Amino acid sequence: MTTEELKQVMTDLLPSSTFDETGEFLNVIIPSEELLPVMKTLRNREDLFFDYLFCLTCVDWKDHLMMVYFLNSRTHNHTIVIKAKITDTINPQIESLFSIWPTAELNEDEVFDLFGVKFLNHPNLRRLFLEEDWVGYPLRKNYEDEHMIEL
Amino acid sequence: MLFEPDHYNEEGEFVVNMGPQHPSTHGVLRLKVWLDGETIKKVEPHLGYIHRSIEKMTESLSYRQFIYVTSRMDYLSAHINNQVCALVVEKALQVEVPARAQAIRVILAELTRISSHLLWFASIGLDLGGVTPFFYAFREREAINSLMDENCGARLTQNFMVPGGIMKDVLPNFQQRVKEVLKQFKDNYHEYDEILTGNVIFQNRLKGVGILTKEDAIAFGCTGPTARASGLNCDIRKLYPYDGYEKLQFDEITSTGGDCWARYEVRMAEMKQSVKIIEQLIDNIPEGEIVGNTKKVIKLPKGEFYQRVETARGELGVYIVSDGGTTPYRCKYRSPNFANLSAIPHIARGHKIGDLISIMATIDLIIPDIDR
Amino acid sequence: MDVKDKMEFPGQVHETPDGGFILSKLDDIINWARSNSLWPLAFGTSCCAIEMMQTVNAKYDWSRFGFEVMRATPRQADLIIVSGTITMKMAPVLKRLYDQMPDPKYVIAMGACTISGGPFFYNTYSVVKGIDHIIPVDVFIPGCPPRPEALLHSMITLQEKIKHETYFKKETK
Amino acid sequence: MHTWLKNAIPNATGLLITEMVITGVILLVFLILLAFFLGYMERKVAAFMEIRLGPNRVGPKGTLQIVADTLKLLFKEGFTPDAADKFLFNLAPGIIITTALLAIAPVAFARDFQIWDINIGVLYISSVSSMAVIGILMAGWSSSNKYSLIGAMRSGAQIVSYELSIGLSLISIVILSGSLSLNDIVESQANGWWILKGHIPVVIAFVIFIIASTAEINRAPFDLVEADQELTGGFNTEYAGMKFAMFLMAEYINLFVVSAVAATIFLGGWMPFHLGNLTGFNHIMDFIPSSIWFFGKTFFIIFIIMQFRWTFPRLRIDQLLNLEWKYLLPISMVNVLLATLMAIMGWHF
Repeated sequence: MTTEELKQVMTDLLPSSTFDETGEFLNVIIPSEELLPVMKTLRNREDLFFDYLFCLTCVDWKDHLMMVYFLNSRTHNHTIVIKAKITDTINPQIESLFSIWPTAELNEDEVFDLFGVKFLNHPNLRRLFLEEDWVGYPLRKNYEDEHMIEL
Repeated sequence: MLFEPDHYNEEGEFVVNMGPQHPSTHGVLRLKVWLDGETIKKVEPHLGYIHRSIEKMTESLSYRQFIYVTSRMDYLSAHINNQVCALVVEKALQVEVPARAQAIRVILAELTRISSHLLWFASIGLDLGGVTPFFYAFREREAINSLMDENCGARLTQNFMVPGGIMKDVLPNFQQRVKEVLKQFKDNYHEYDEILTGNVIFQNRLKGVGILTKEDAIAFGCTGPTARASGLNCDIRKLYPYDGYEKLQFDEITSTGGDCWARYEVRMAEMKQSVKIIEQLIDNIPEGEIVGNTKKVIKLPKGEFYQRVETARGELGVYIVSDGGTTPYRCKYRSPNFANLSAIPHIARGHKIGDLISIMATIDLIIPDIDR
Repeated sequence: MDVKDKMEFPGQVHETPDGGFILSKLDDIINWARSNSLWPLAFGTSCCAIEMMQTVNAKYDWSRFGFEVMRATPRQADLIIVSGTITMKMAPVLKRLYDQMPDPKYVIAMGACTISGGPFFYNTYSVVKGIDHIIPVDVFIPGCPPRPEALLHSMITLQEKIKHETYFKKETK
Repeated sequence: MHTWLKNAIPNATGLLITEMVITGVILLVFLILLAFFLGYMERKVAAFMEIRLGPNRVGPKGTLQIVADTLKLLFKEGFTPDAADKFLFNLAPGIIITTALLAIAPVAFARDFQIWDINIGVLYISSVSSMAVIGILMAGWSSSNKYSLIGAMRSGAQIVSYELSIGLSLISIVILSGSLSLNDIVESQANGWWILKGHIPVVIAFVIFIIASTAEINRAPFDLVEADQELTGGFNTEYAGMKFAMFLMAEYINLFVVSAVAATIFLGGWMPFHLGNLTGFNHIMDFIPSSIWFFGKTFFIIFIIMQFRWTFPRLRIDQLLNLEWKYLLPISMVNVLLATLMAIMGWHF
């Protein structure tokens, strides 16, 4: 599918989604509550069939957190970027995608570790890289650490 | 058993920690393994023993500097790691890379791929208990490293890329040296087959072990030789060509077995394809500039950029969010090993301890690339 | 502290500068054995480990000096070559490995990361800035990563250091 | 020497004890030197296989390398983990090295040069050598380490299974030569070694014996008990210093013992190379001392077993047991039947 068709599909699917086409791929920004049903449709519908989640990360925009999901379809070979906006930065929460793509498990652990986003219905949410008793989430912009020597 | 010696748990399972210091984990991966006798019931990876906060560092490095930190991520594909960073900056700035720089980049990248696969060959022998292949493979690796040393100034972490091209021109005898290295590799290739491929014990250790189906490979996001051994066409050099790969003739090696043996065969055949690529280029390196038109201080336009390359282990992506400044606002590396690792707990279940070693050896993990 | 002042030795004691002829010869033999049989622990965290493996290979071949036997278990190792970055999470493991080794034990810090954190000195939250914060180091090798020749040189330097150790000799004050 | 001692010490018991002590000391010194030599040989064979030089700095051509290693291990901290069962932990290396030493008693090193001429030598060797598993189990269990425990359990399964094949392959020669005494077996090869006589059961038995004895002494490709890459050292993970050196020494002595037994039973031991009734040729061969024949054959087999180690990858535990129970054991049983048939019909010579 071309970018235009994907845009049409996404508008039909979720009228509240907004688009951003500055980058290489089509970026779709959706509210975080709608994530799971949208993703399920994207994964399971025959003409979309996004079976390959190749990058999952988060960006801290100071006033909100943005989950970024890069989806690709191995059969149709089209790519889409889904962004879910989490406005609550104190106690961010979002649905886990483990049930759709198993690769999300470790990726979500990583995001939880470095950004503090809690994933609901995640099978084994833990700090992946840092010790369990680590204070703070290092990739947040407001992270402070007295041991960190800044250039 | 170096960590958390919790004995039999409530269900009567025997829990063994492999790692962080364990000879077969190729670094500091820690796998918590639940055993029933010799049979594996569950595997849980514990990471972070070499988490060096590269992504946080990158946020304070300029676009010229951040390339070189990535050499330390997947140090066996150091050159290809640098390439992806250079490519993403070029893509954002829309800089044209001179043809000469592209050709040299590709030659060095393929040499890196060969040397990386050679190290994998060495370590698979070592992991399965045969020490001798290690020395055979390192003989050729040493030749490639010396070549890198002469031209780039470093043996392992070459740091030869700049945004827009390469840092220096290669030496005048570069072509001749590359041909020597390739000749040595091709002359000795049959020895690898003789010592490992034809060995019955070795085949029995790998055949039918750790089967990863095509569907699982997609679902776990596996890429590189690991996924291609399951029949998935995922070579970025073919799907999304960069640096002139579209002009080159080479085959994407796939296999349908999905087991350790298929992964072994795919990697062995890939080395030959890399030789083929280099042979096409080595006599036709164009003359001309080596660096495109870039400014001293690079500022990326506001926006988000994603670029992927095929390293020796799979698809490496870099995702850069720029706010228009001289440093990235956020940088994320989509590491091939991280995704490949997530498949291990799934495919190791029900196998023996010895099979876990085979699986880890054929998936070929580089831990600093997982942890970053 | 000084036992000799309180206890009288029955008989005559002839003071010699380094503990007498036999003991110093025995010392030399022990030091010779120790310095020529350094068994490293198979321990590598990152890039430097690859250069360590290159040192094993046929071109550099550290087995010539008797470093051949790489032991996987710290109990049987004499030497730990810390090859690669040590992170905050790895630091307790490294300390534990060091503690598990029986005496005498030696440490080589290989590469810039182990000396000071190297390329990961600034703006990182998880890297130990030099392993001498955790365990005592005998020989440092700079480089990122150091060449195999540098590793061989460091091991020969360590051999020389061991040859001046004392097992029986009195400490000279 | 016996008569000289008899004159010096009239008391029979005293004589016996003195002789035993002298033999023991000579044997121990000999075996320690042997273990040194085998260690050096192993490294040089490894270097030869791996296109490198091997030890060459310590002493002339690196010959003192193993001496340095042993001295170092001797002066290293002797270490017993807190959680270990201290009595068993310290006893295990002793047991392993004792069984290794015991098995050497009936082997004839040269013509009429034997420590103990026992008339059931074959039985004695196979029974004593299988006792090593007790030491390994003890070491693995008492270390209170999970890797050690897995290694010890593996060794239990492995050694007990392969003991069967060793026994059966030895029995086929016993049937053909008609004696359990090692001396008689050597004598029966006066007109040609068993392996060269062209009997099919003997060739099969020889191959099985080499495979099974490699497994019995836990050498690669059957070194699952130690399996560095899987178990970081297996049963000896927690051992340090001299106790570990005893394991190493026991490994080399075991290697020597099985090679010596194979040389004695299949290659004629100290018996020179004889060809049927060619008296002239046989006389020339007799001029070469019998000890050279014995050690030549033994080291030939040691070299073969060392080459295994540096060539083959390791087997998996289930493959290891399959190999024994599904292939080696049935083949050796059929082989024994075949040998019996040959002996009854008188087809052999």
